Amino acid sequence: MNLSGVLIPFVPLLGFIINGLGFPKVSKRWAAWIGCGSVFISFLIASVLFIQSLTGSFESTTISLFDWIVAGNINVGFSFFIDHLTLIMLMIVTGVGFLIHVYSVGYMHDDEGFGKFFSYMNLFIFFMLVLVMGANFVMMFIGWEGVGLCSYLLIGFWWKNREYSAAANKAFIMNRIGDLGFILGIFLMFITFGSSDFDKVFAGSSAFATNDHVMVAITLLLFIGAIGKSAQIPLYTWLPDAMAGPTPVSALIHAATMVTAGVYMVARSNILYSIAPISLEVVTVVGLATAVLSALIAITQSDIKKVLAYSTVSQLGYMFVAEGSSAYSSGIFHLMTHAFFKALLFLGAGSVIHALHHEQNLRKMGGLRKLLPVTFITMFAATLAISGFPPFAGFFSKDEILVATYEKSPAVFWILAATSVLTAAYMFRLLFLTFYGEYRGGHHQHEHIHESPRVMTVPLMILAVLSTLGGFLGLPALFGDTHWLSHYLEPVFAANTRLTEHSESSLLEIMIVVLTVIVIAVIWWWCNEKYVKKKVAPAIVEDQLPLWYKLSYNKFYVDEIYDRVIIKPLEWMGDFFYGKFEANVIDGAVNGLGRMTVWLSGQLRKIQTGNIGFYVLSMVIGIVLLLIYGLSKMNLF
Amino acid sequence: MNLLISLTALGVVAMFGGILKFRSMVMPLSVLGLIGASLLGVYAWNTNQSFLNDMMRMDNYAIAFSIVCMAGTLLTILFFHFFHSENEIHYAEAVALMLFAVAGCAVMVSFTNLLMLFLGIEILSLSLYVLAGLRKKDLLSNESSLKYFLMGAFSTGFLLFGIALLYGATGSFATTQIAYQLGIAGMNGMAAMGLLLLMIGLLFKVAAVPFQFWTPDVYQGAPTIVTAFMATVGKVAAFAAFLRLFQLCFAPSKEGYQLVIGTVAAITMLAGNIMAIYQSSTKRMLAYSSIAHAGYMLIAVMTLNASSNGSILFYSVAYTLASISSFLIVMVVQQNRNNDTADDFNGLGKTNPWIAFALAVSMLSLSGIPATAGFFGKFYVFSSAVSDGFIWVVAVAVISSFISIYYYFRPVIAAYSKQTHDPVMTMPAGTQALLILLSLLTILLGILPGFIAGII
Amino acid sequence: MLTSAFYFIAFVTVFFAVMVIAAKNPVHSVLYLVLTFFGISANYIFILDAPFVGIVNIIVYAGAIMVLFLFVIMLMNLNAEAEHRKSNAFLIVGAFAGGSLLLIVVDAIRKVDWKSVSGQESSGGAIGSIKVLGKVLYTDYILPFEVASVLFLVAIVGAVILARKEKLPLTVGQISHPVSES
Amino acid sequence: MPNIFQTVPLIHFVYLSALLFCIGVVGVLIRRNAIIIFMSIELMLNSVNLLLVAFSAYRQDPPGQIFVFFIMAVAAAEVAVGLAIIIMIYRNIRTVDINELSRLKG
Repeated sequence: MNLSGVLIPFVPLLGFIINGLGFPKVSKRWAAWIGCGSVFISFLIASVLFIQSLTGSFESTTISLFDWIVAGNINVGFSFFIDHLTLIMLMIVTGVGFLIHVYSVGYMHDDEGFGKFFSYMNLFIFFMLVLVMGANFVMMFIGWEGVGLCSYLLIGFWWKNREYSAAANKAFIMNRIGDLGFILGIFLMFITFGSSDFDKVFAGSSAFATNDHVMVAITLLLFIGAIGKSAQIPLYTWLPDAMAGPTPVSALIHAATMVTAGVYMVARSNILYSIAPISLEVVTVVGLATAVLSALIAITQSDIKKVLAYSTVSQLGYMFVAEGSSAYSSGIFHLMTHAFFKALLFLGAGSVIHALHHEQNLRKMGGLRKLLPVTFITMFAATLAISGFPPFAGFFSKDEILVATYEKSPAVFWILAATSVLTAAYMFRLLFLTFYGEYRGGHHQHEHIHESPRVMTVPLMILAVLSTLGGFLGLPALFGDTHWLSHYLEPVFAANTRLTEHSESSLLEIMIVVLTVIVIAVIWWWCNEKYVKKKVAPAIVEDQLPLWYKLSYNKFYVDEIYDRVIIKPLEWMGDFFYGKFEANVIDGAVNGLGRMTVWLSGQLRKIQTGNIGFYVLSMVIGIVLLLIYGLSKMNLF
Repeated sequence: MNLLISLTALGVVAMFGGILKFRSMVMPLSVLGLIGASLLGVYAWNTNQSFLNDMMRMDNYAIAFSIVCMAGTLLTILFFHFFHSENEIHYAEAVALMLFAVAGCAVMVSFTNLLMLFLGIEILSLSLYVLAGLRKKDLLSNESSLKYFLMGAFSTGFLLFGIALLYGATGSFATTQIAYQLGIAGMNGMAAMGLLLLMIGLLFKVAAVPFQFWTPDVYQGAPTIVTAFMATVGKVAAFAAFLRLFQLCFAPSKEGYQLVIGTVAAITMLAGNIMAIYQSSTKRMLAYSSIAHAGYMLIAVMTLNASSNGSILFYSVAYTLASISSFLIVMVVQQNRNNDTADDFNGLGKTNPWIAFALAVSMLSLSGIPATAGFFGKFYVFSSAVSDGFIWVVAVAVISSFISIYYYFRPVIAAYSKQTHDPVMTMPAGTQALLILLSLLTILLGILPGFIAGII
Repeated sequence: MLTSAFYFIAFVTVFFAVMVIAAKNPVHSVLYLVLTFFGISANYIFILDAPFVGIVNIIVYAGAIMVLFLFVIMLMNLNAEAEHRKSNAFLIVGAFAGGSLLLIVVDAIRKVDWKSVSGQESSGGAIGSIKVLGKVLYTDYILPFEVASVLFLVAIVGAVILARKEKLPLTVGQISHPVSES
Repeated sequence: MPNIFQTVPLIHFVYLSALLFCIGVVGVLIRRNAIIIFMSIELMLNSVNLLLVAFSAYRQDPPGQIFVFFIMAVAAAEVAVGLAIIIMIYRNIRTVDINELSRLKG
């Protein structure tokens, strides 16, 4: 047990070393076997542990490898911690990670840096596993930094143009701001508890009163870290830009695993957060604002990966709202289902992009349903899942979050519910633009489009099954009170989860089911009208449309009102938030900080005039000031 | 003591190596001698002997820092040997000066009398003034030498004035006596003035703001290998002496001046890191970075508690490893691409993957990214400051080290993410192996810092 | 009597010191500096009862070091050259900075209780004599005395390296750019 | 031993040497000729010597004067190296004006 647990992260590390050192001498074939195989072995070990935990012969354990940092009273062990929450995360990371690895074999097949790609991916898995398995916050931070580094390497993997490097830079800077919060939080933890070990910190926190300012500070600082890593307001804009990397990277890092690290961290520190309700409210507000804002932006995007990226940001907001409402297991539940369907969406998008020879613009897609049948069906399942259509996975997890928020604050519930509608809207828009209607790219290309190889479609299918059935791990009360996941996670969240167990919410759940079905039906109808019948492609201005089309104006009178009253303002808001707010306010603030530093640097360096006389004079003035300061500090002046 | 004698003898041997024309023996003899001297140091471990009327004491602190300085010197001499043929005009003399300088360092880190401190500082400084001007026909080298000399001599004046006032206040140059007298009489105006002026003299030597002016110019103008020597051995010895002086003499009255050092540390870190951003020359950038590192190390001097010695030692080792290898890489790049801006590192990852690896490791370590020695260097320093309640200083330190990531990563990004048409870089045999060794040491210390941290 | 002698010597010393930094001609500066050193030596010998230090001061400073300065100045033929002056603003700021330094030092020291410093038991032996100093130097301070020899080695090696002529072309920086005359 | 110590207060020596020290500092600040600057630094060192000898005499403590010898020794060594540097530069650019030496900056 002990030994096998430790092996989980180190097998991918071995894969990284072999592929990294061997590149480019190891053949692509071997690189693929090593890359996928190492993750698969980790998956197998994790599965064994997981099954043990189901049969009850498992207890959460800390495996200490060695004392790592010993300084004064501070002792940080290089140790791993495995409990039910870790196991769930392990299953997601290794399972989904493995599928994405397999998929990458097909996707990256023609790339020169094939072996290098796999070595980075394995390194990423290693750090991600360290992140979720660390037994203290320092270990978590090591993993945290490591995944950041890999993300950085992989975003910039194709450095064909400057924009990619710029995206990598942006991701880097924004994550550093987050890390700053995290590291200060850890420092504060050391001061307060003298340790960063989970058990000691959580045990020590019970001595604090509710909303004790130290606890609020620690939790808020940690949350700043989560904001950076999980792309929440105001540090979210790096994620859409990070889509410059290869699509499997987007699926693995920017959808399924790394970006959820913040969610994991908050869930892991749930004991701290429960002592600081103020922080929980901050978490809720930030999560909610992010969910709404990015959903609004997603509606108008024309790049398929950008839509998915904003959608990811929005879904992460959901998870934080769940955690802010103390429904940690719901947050983790959504994290899991999201990993399934969002990975699937990205991989599906990747399959489309692959088939279209790296065309990502929705405007140039359409009608791919027949040409890419497997991709279409799996993406369809994922779209239903993310839109929350029962009984797909997303339905259950979203439903749970909605119920949890309703108990806490109806206002949050309604905003979140409206966001769900938006989610369905932009996802179906994406689906229709891609697969329905007619192909809008060149004819020449049209003939070359064919379904991706099996090595890519099989992972899609597996993920589709998971997206469809994954929700049954957490059946809500309505369907017979067998919420397996929340029981499974009970040891971790026991004191905090406020899950509705019984009937009073049944009505609410029925309402949600019915409403969801209706809303999705309406959206389906509307998309069909707009994108199939009217053949509206995004961002084509109305007066470019042919005359006969305008004559049919009256026929779709209702539709137009709908368009004017609801869609247009929404689109306007989307444009506004995307174009003005994001570009000016958020990017402006972040870039401004950077530019100010550079400017300051340019000014400050001017004091190095090169003239000895000036230097000496400045030194003497410095001496005078220092003497005055020092003497007055010693009360002698 | 044996250590000091053997170092001096070694210097004399190297000097005669130049005069009596057995230059080819200079490098091997120096390397063997330095290793031997280090072994003598190890042999004297825990003996804690003091010498000749308590002028110096070879305690573990002194031995540890002497060995760090000697190791730095050994690396510098090796690199010097790689890049300069032994038939060059001042080959043996330069090696001799480095050996004399490290003898000065040994005096500086083991003194128990202010006179010894003064002599040690002067031996080191005079050697460095000359070494900076080693390229006699290079105007930048000339300028760097003169700047260093004039400002160094000027600051020595303040140091001496401080010593004199302290002598006036306490009646002795011996650290034990000074501490004893200050303990009886407390701080009066003269003692405080002496303390502050001594502090100013040492702040100059470690290049803290506002006495940093000489650093970028001197580092840039001096021959790159000499710069590496100054930035590592010189700085480590200066810090060791600084900390030793304050631990031995002024520790009980630290409440009075802690804030002064803390303020200087904070300004130094911020200014060093911010000014580094704008630099196009990597060598000059490293000079500013060394200013910033002086700020971080000053934090340990400020806290002046039980863990300060260990944390400065670890920081010194981490910093020495990373700095020497980064200066060496700059040297390689300068020789191959004729310049050392970030663009000259383009494509290094493709052409010379190992050099790029060493570059990445040393830059990561300098910026304090986890899993490198630099991280723990910062960690120890910061954590001891935090435990003493200096949270604001640590906050400034953390913020400024985040700023530093920006410029440390520039050459690394260039090396890995940009293309080049330039050919594979060539370098003297052995350079690459040593660079890899240094990087592995950096990583090793980043994973197992316990080796060094708890030693003194 | 001694008191007025002290003030006279002090005044003269300070006057010459000011002239060192005020004189336009470098040769004059050297000569004033020699006079300043004489003044300081006079303090040693007549007031402070430290004749040996006073003599050494004259021999080493006034005799050796200043001659070296004079020699270098002559070598460079600087005697005729009128040095460019720094701007007046620089002069004022410099004098102001130096003045405030003086004020701070004086202010800090003024408050010291001097009883603790002076008036210790006067042993009666002339501590400034060669006999006493030699004994202390060669017993208690033998280690610094030896270490100072390393310093001289450095100085010798350094001076030889730097002063020896070299027949290379001038460069600016290690990255060999041609020299641009400025 | 002449009993001067009661007549001239020690603090006057401190004032005198502080004054000389500051004159040296001002000299460093206001002159452009490297040699004069160097001479001003020598003046600073000498004022320290005066201070040490004064303390030594008033305290009846020989080490103060021993220290002075070492300062002289160091000053001599410094002069040897410093003048060598200045000569080296003079050979190359025919001036010792420090304002001419500001290629390294920024």
